[in-house]
Amino acid sequence: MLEARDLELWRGDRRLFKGISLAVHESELLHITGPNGCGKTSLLRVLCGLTLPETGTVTWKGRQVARSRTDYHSEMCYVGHRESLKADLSAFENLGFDLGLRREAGPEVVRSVLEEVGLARAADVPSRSLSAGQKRRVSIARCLASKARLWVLDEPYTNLDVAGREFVDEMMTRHLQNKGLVLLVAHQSHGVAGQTVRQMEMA
Amino acid sequence: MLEARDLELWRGDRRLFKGISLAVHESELLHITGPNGCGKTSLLRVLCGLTLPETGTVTWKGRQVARSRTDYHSEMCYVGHRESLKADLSAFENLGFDLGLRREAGPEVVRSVLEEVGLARAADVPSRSLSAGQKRRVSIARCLASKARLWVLDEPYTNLDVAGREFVDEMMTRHLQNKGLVLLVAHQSHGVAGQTVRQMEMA
Amino acid sequence: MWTWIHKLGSPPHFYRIATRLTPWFGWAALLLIVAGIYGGLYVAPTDYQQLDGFRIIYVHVPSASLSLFIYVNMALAAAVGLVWRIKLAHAIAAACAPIGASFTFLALATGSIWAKPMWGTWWVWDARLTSELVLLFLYFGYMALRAAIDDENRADRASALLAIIGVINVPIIKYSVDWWNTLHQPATLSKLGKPSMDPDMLIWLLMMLAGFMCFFAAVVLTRARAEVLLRARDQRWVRQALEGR
Amino acid sequence: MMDIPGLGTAFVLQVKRDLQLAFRHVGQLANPLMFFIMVTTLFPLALNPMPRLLEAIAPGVLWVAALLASLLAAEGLFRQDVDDGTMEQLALSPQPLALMLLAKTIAHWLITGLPLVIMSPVVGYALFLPRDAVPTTMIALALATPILNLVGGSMAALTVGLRRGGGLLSLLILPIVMPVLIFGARATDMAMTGVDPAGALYLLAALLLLAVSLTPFAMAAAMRISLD
Amino acid sequence: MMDIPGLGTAFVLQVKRDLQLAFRHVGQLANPLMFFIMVTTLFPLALNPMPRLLEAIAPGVLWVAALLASLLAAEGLFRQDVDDGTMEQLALSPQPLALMLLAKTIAHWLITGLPLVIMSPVVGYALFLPRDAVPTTMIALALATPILNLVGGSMAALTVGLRRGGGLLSLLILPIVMPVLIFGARATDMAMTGVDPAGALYLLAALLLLAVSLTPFAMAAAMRISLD
Ligand code: HEM
Ligand SMILES: Nc1ncnc2c1ncn2[C@@H]1O[C@H](COP(=O)(O)OP(=O)(O)OP(=O)(O)O)[C@@H](O)[C@H]1O
Ligand SMILES: Nc1ncnc2c1ncn2[C@@H]1O[C@H](COP(=O)(O)OP(=O)(O)OP(=O)(O)O)[C@@H](O)[C@H]1O
Ligand SMILES: [Mg+2]
Ligand SMILES: [Mg+2]
Repeated sequence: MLEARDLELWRGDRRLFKGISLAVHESELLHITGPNGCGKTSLLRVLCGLTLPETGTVTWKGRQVARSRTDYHSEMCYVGHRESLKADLSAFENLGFDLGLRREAGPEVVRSVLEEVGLARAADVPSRSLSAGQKRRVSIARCLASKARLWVLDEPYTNLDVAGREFVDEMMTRHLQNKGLVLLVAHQSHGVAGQTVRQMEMA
Repeated sequence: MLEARDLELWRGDRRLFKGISLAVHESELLHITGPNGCGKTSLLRVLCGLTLPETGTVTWKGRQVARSRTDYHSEMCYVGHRESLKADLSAFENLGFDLGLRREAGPEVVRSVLEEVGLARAADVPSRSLSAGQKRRVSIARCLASKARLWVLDEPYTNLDVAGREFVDEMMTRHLQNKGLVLLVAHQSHGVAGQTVRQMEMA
Repeated sequence: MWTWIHKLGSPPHFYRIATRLTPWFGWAALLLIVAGIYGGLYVAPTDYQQLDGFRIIYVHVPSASLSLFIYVNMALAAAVGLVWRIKLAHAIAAACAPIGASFTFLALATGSIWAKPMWGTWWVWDARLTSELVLLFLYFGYMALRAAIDDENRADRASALLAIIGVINVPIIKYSVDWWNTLHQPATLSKLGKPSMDPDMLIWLLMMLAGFMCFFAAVVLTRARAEVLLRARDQRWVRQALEGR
Repeated sequence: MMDIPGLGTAFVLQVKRDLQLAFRHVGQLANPLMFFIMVTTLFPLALNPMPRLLEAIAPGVLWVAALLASLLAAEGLFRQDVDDGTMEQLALSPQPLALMLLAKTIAHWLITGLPLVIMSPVVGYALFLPRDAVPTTMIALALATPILNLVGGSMAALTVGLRRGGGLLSLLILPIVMPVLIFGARATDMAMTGVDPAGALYLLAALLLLAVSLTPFAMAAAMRISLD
Repeated sequence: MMDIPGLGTAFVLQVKRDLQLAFRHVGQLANPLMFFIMVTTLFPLALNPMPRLLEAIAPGVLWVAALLASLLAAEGLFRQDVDDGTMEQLALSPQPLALMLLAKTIAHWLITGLPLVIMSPVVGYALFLPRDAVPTTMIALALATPILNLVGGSMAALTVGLRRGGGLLSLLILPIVMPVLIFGARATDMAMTGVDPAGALYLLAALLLLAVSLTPFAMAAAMRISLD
């Protein structure tokens, strides 16, 4: 479903990568690894449509992503290094807004997702006061609640405790079972089993 | 050398912890663990002197930290969740400034430390363009170069690749051998061996 | 002295003393103000120049004085709270602010009302008027800062610092008339301030002043009591104190 | 393709969230208003407070204050959203970015511009602005402040990425904003002198229409470049 | 206890770094200056540009513009450092925080205040300020702008923990800064009317001394509270 062909990207006068092609299909997880600064995050941003590559194309269901942004973005959810939270709003309010742009979901949906990621108690604290791991959990809740087909996760395990990491694994497993697609960047190995899991090493 | 007695801290109307006492001596590493949001970061900030506890005292070499800030801070280095980098300055410039406040160190010292943490190539890129792991490495370089006796590390492994995590372990081992003290918060287990390593679990 | 401060600094003790003192101040305020108003309005002789218009002085001057007096009190309490980390002092400072703001407003309002017949306009950009307005802003700033910080501890310390910095402005406000006069247009106030006041007028003014002070004491103690209760809401003595009533 | 909420829903949601954020900080809410009041109270302080003089400069002070207040507020319109990463998520949402940025700007006007408009009679009074000029001034301000916000927003969207071009761009908007100022002040002036100010007001209205229909796309395009 | 670099070294280092940062953004550098120029050029535009009127309001405009420019700049004085975490590290450095914040404020003055002082003759010329008043105005501005920055810095340190405490900030700064404005404008006024302005200037100098010696500690205390 998601396909990239022959991507090349420059940053300053450095070529980050060249000739990268990849494809992710239904119920597949692609785990991208590589040393710090090799360009994993930059690649994900190209795949999301945030960054324009020097050359190459990204297609979703056969249509160029740059051409059909709305369709693509309605089926994709990106969790980046940053948490993308309004510090003055609570987790509940933040998530409510993000979801509101994506699907009709009442407040009870938001509550229950927050509960699921273990934020029942901290849901109404302004997110500036949340701990690092709690903030990460909000990002993950956003992904979980989005009902997006494609998840693009940049180091989702960051700052999570053991239970949190297990939750992410479990959540990805479920997503794959529901015909979802996952693009995962993580330095640690993940805990998703199955033959639909592939790995890609960047230099 | 570092001793805390009977610390209590409130946030909003929630009591984060109470009656926490701990001591770290020469060549010791104290590894603090606990679930997300249990108050580890908050505890570290109290120990650093950034946050005033509700009750309790922190002493360094027998003197109250709040009373002898300069002495304490000249021997302590804190690596927090945030990277504390000026986005417009390069790693070299950032580190140069931070070191300049702590000890007389020429630019060649700064260069060599950056090289040691694997940033030789990225030393002159504005830090806004650095990758997440590279930013983390700058923080670690700051600690390494500070010649501080006490290291307070809040999840130093975050975003680091395998080589980076090994480097941190090795660096802590060396620090302990040099009679240093380490306070470590990390969800993962660390790779420092020896009997001087203790663990503390927060609820 | 020390033990006394510390004893008074303990919330339950303060609460008990304040509860006992409040009614005294309250009744004293009522008596003095009623007497002052009566004296000011009916007994005091009519001013030969301003006729009866001058009688607003009995509200205007005490409230203007109180507006400054309360600020100084607030800053002192804040300083004590900041230096010795006494929460009660912070509670008192916090209790002062709205009262001070009210008196400042009252001084502004009565001044304006007085200004209309005297100067033919409600408002003039004169030093004293402007600096009184600035005092109102100072109070507002203090209250806004408190309101803007969720964490009580931090709100206490931050607003205390602000109150202390703001004290610098008090002498400026107080002596603005003199300073400004030397610099600029002769103040309209000096004409009115006909220094040597008739003792028959003065006594009622002083009575009003004392009444306002007692009123302030009563209100600030009441507010501080509420504040103390609120802050210690989960402690045992609060429950006892409330049940005892 | 999923069923996503309609444009209207998204628009309202965005406006509501920004208002909510503003109301969370009474400070922010009061910001431009405070600024406006400050400018107008400081002036008499710094000048000889003669009513005749104040009256003569009242329209100037009012308009310059309004202009500065809106422009300065615009400067930070998107900065925080970009810094905390929420703008990234907005750009990745299935809603058109132009619409969302327009919504943000309108929320911003409700917070910063509308209070100016509402307060203007009071400020005018303090500066001895003739009473006849007040209604015209209010209408003119109500038309002009959104233009200022929209233009400022486009600038903000660009500068937020081009970290180096800030000053240059504020230089660029000056010529764009000047006609607004001139027509606005002219309208007040005309009303003061008893001339019919309709012409100046129509011109302002036309400028507003132009701004509303063009700037959202400029903002969105600039923002995507900035996020790259 | 380790040998740490002396106070002077640290001070210079901090000033140098802040200047370096500012020069990295030429835009940011030009901002307050731009603002100042904008205020003073927009005024004649919004008014009937009669030299007599302009001359009468010139000192007021100059001073209000200077005050607003420093005030608005104060807003961002520490915000970024707190947001990106460098302030935390500064508070944990072995150098006294009061000194470092003073250094930051001075760097800030060099970037925002000094250009105002240097530009003031030009602006004064544009507003038909009598030539005799120019030197006095420059001296007064040179004395007043650092005070404005120092006071603004203290208040900024207090409010920096509150995201977007902007309006609050001006509410806090205004009352404390008012005397500076009054004495400054008075000095210009005196020079214009041929009175010796020495008294007002001495007063400004005294205020500056007071501010330099007290505000750093207030700033440091406020910052520690904000970081808590
Ligand atoms: C809004 C307008 C006014 C304001 C804000 C104002 C403010 C003040 C202030 C701050 C004081 C000083 C109190 C003290 O030193 O403890 C004062 C005193 C006084 N005011 Fe006013 N005033 C206003 C209008 C007037 C008017 C119109 C009059 C009379 C025509 C007046 C008569 C006096 C007198 C007689 C005193 C006491 C003399 C002195 O202690 O200086 N005031 N006022
Ligand atoms: N202007 C520039 N000049 C030179 N190099 C640049 C420039 N901008 C970015 N880079 C480099 O581009 C790379 C971006 O890496 P990216 O963030 O994609 O890495 P990553 O694989 O996600 O790393 P991490 O594992 O640390 O998250 C970094 O190595 C950075 O140094
Ligand atoms: N105003 C408040 N009201 C209620 N709870 C608060 C408030 N401010 C902070 N907290 C809570 O305090 C805790 C702070 O946790 P801290 O950052 O110390 O956690 P941590 O142990 O470092 O977690 P992590 O492993 O995720 O980094 C969080 O649980 C947060 O929800
Ligand atoms: Mg990355
Ligand atoms: Mg933490």
